[in-house]
Amino acid sequence: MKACVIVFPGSNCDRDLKVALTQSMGNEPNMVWHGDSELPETDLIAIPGGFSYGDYLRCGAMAGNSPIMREVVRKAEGGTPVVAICNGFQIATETGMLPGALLRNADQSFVCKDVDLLVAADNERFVGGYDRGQVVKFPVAHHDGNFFADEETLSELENEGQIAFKYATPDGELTEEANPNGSLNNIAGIYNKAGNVLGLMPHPERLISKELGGVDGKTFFDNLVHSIG
Amino acid sequence: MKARVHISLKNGVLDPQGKAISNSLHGLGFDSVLDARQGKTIELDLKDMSKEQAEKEVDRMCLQLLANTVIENYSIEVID
Amino acid sequence: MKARVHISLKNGVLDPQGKAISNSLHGLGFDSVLDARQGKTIELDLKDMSKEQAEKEVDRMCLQLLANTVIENYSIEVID
Amino acid sequence: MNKITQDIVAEHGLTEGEYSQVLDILGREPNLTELGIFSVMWSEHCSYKSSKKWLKTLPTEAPWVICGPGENAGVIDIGDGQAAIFKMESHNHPSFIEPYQGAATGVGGIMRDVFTMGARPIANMNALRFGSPDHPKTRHLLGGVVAGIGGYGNCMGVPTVGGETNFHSSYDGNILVNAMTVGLADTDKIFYSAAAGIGNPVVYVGSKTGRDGIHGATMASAEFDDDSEEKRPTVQVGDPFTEKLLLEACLELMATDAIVAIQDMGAAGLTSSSFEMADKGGVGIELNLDHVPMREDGMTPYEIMLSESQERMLMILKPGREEEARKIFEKWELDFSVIGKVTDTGKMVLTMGGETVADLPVAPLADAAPEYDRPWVPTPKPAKISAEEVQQPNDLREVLLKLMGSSEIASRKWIWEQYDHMVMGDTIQRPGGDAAVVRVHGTDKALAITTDCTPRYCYADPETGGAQAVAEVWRNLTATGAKPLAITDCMNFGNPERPEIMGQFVGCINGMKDACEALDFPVISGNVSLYNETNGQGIHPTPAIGGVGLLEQSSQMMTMGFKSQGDQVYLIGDLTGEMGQSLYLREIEGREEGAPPSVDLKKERSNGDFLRNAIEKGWVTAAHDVSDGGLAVALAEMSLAGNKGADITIETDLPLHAALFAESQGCYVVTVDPANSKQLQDLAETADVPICLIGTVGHNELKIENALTISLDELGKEHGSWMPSLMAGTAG
Ligand SMILES: Nc1ncnc2c1ncn2[C@@H]1O[C@H](COP(=O)(O)OP(=O)(O)O)[C@@H](O)[C@H]1O
Ligand SMILES: [Mg+2]
Repeated sequence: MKACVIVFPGSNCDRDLKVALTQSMGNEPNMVWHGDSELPETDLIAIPGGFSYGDYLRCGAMAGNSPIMREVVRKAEGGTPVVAICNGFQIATETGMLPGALLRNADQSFVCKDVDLLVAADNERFVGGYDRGQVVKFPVAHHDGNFFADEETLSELENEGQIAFKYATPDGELTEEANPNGSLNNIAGIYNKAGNVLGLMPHPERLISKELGGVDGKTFFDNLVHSIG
Repeated sequence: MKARVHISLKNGVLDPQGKAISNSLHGLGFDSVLDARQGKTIELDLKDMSKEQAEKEVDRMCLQLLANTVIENYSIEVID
Repeated sequence: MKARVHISLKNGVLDPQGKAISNSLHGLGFDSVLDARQGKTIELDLKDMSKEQAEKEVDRMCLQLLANTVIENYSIEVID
Repeated sequence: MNKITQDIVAEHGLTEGEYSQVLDILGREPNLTELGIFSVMWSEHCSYKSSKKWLKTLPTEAPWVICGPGENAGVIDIGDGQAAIFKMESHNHPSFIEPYQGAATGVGGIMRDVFTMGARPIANMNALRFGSPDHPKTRHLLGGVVAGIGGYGNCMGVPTVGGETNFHSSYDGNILVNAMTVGLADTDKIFYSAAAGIGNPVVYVGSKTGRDGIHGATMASAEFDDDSEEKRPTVQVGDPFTEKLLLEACLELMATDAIVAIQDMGAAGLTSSSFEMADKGGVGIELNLDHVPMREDGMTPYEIMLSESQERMLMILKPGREEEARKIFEKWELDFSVIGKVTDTGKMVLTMGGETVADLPVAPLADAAPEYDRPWVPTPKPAKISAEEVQQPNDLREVLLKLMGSSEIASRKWIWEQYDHMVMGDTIQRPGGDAAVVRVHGTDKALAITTDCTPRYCYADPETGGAQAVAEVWRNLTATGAKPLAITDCMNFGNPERPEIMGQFVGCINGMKDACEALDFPVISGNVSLYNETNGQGIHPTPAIGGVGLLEQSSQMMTMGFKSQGDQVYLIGDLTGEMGQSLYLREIEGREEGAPPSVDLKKERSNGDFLRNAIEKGWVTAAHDVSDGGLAVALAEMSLAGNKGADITIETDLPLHAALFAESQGCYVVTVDPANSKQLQDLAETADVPICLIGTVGHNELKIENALTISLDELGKEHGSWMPSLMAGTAG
């Protein structure tokens, strides 16, 4: 399997994503510079976390205008799977690949900790390693992860099974305390309509071994590789 | 010439910063504050051109980069 | 009544956001942009009071919370 | 050009004696630019004039030390051709004036010190001291500092993995913000700052120069008074995004062999960087200031030379490599400009607009930097306070709860959750333990990192306090199973012109020296911050110590949480029952009195070596040192970390409150599987280390016989809620 990781000025989870993908794929992904206008042949595009362009103006806004993103959007429209994590998720909403927007966390602070996530919909490709309704643990680390969408979009996301993950208690309850950033409906990650683009604030690439404190992230990438193969 | 772009959150979009500001103001005893909203201003120095041209140009900048119209409104003021 | 506070960086203070915005606009081909600076606007809904009183009150808010006068300037506009 | 008057000289912080030396060196009057250069080069911050004499006495060598103090950061060998490079630095005054930007630029500065030597930063730490929790400024300062540290470090993508935080009224007007960075490099790819190669180009890279923080270095060396806040000195604004690009660009260029020497522009910017490079290399430098990238119009040579704009570096390149280097910096969208060349004149010559604006001899200026042997008086030794002199409390349970929720011991989770402590994917011990542990990427090795200092001990008895700070660092590294290798220090003190303060400094240094020698734990880098004083009130002497240790096998790392019900709990070391300066005395009796607990460096070493040995053998399931709050607090912390209680029985001749709450040094609590119990005891006997079985790991409460029973829920609430409620303004 071939994968690419897009690297923007200010990306800082690009290496972590590479490590996670390499662990699951057995070969290294292509690291693609934002200024390139063409993508190498690829079965998966991954947009990493970090602070592209310092998160200045709006998180992801400037990266969304990078030459490479036009190509990423085109490939996504053609069905190539895209996983966009944290800053990647913000970039994906800025380009319109995913609906909604990510606002400043409700309590104004950066938050870095493990969170529990309810797997909220079926999508073999991305969450085939888990069961719907299962609770998994990934870390979050962001300042602007407060998901917002207008009511119409929100109910569409809910009704069409486009919500990938919701912040939850370890028992799967969707409480306010379990929500680290004020996201509407506790939303932590969403799919596009076609289901081939996943954006999520939490970082599966950070929990890929026992030494790091958990393996739910490894399951995520193993499944991705297995299903895309 | 100069242009100023005001960007504010659309009605109905939760404004965490504004909310935090009004909470803090209340905490400081400013009870006269009913609500607060936070927006952005971007000031641009531009090469000389006609006012209309400048407005058009800045509007394109807003659509492409400066504002996110999913959540934000913007208005443009050209000053010369 | 309403008041609007404009907050901008003092002259000579580095404005990383402005710098990144102008670079990005250039990258998008907006060559007419010479420089960009980013500021904040805070809109306040206030209980009714006299204009002077409002100005005084908001000024105190700026000094105490809204502006960081070490690096920022502010101006107040009271609208009723 | 301005005539130099006495007032101007005084404004530049030079004494009459120093100024007459300037005249001697030059054989003429300096112009303003030259005077400015002298003033920053001879400031306390750059010249270490009050501290040098004493710093020289610290041990700096060991077989594993590659580069000790003197460069941008210290370097140690961690095997396999790899080196760890680290340093700690203060940003106290700027953080008091503008907490967010002050702390942020402090983090930016220390990271540059590390990556300028060729290392990729892999971990940040922060040692913070604030005024008393109810001081009206504390919340604002704490909130701003933490946001600033996070704002910069998070954006850089370097995890902030730990630190320490104290509160005391002596810091009400002078908070301390000390930041430490640890980086990783190959031993054959370390970059130094000595300029060399006559004719080689001098290159400026990074951000443009503006009028930022002009005279910041002299500000950091002057005492505060009430109107310094009103003066609103220009503070620097950090641009972590640019620094991230600078980091990547520098590392990319460093992978080639184009660089001869490199130095970051820190305090006193272009002045100190160029002088240091020239002085170290024994060469001259010629700079054309017209070529310095500038952010503002009309900057004078004085302003250009003294600007403290951040995110800039100065390099000497090999001849003909300019274009290759320029391409890399342009790819990263950074300024790149050849601004001068290396000369054989031994002089620093600056030109602008075709005119010579400064012409100074390098070596005489550097060699003549003042060095003072300031008068000092030793701090009188306070009397010890024995257990018998402290009344038994009615309710030991209440005491433990109160300590767990006290400002010194309460959880710092509110802080570290605002720091990205996991990015780079190698943090295997997150904040909250004795030391953070970060893997050496792609190897089985890991580095343990901690910062410690107990200022109340240093205030009562600087010598014991200095030794204790080093010993506690060593102990915290040891508790993770790591072999402690070296330390960096950040010496924060009041006004050295007062003999009592100078006495504190000397005392702390002497104590540190003893501990470093006894523990084979050399100092490889450091920083001094003096004049931390407001209206004549000095801070508690605070020699913050940052230490790094090595775990050969990251899988052997130890943590403090109780693991399995039924594990046996042992105490290593002797409880001394000394109550002076304990948190018990302060929090329960409201007394900050007496001598701090004594530090026995021989026992410290044998107890620690024994524990490390036992961890390596795989017998130990949890380990934690005894520090603030004593044995009972250590047990409570282990319970909370593992979410398991314990059943404890302490057999001792001491009164129970002294056994539980005295802050006996050199002690650890460990747990072992009962199957390994005998071997542990045998090893202790062979090593002549005192060890005592005190209980077993239990379920959901901490029980100490004849003293207390507390559920973990209640302990956790006390421990966890103090800082959030302080910051929410709801603290009682
Ligand atoms: N400012 C801070 N930033 C990050 N972590 C911190 C900070 N202050 C304290 N901590 C963490 O809280 C824990 C407890 O700190 P401390 O009481 O100083 O530990 P110890 O007694 O073992 O030296 C440590 O893991 C430390 O790294
Ligand atoms: Mg400890």
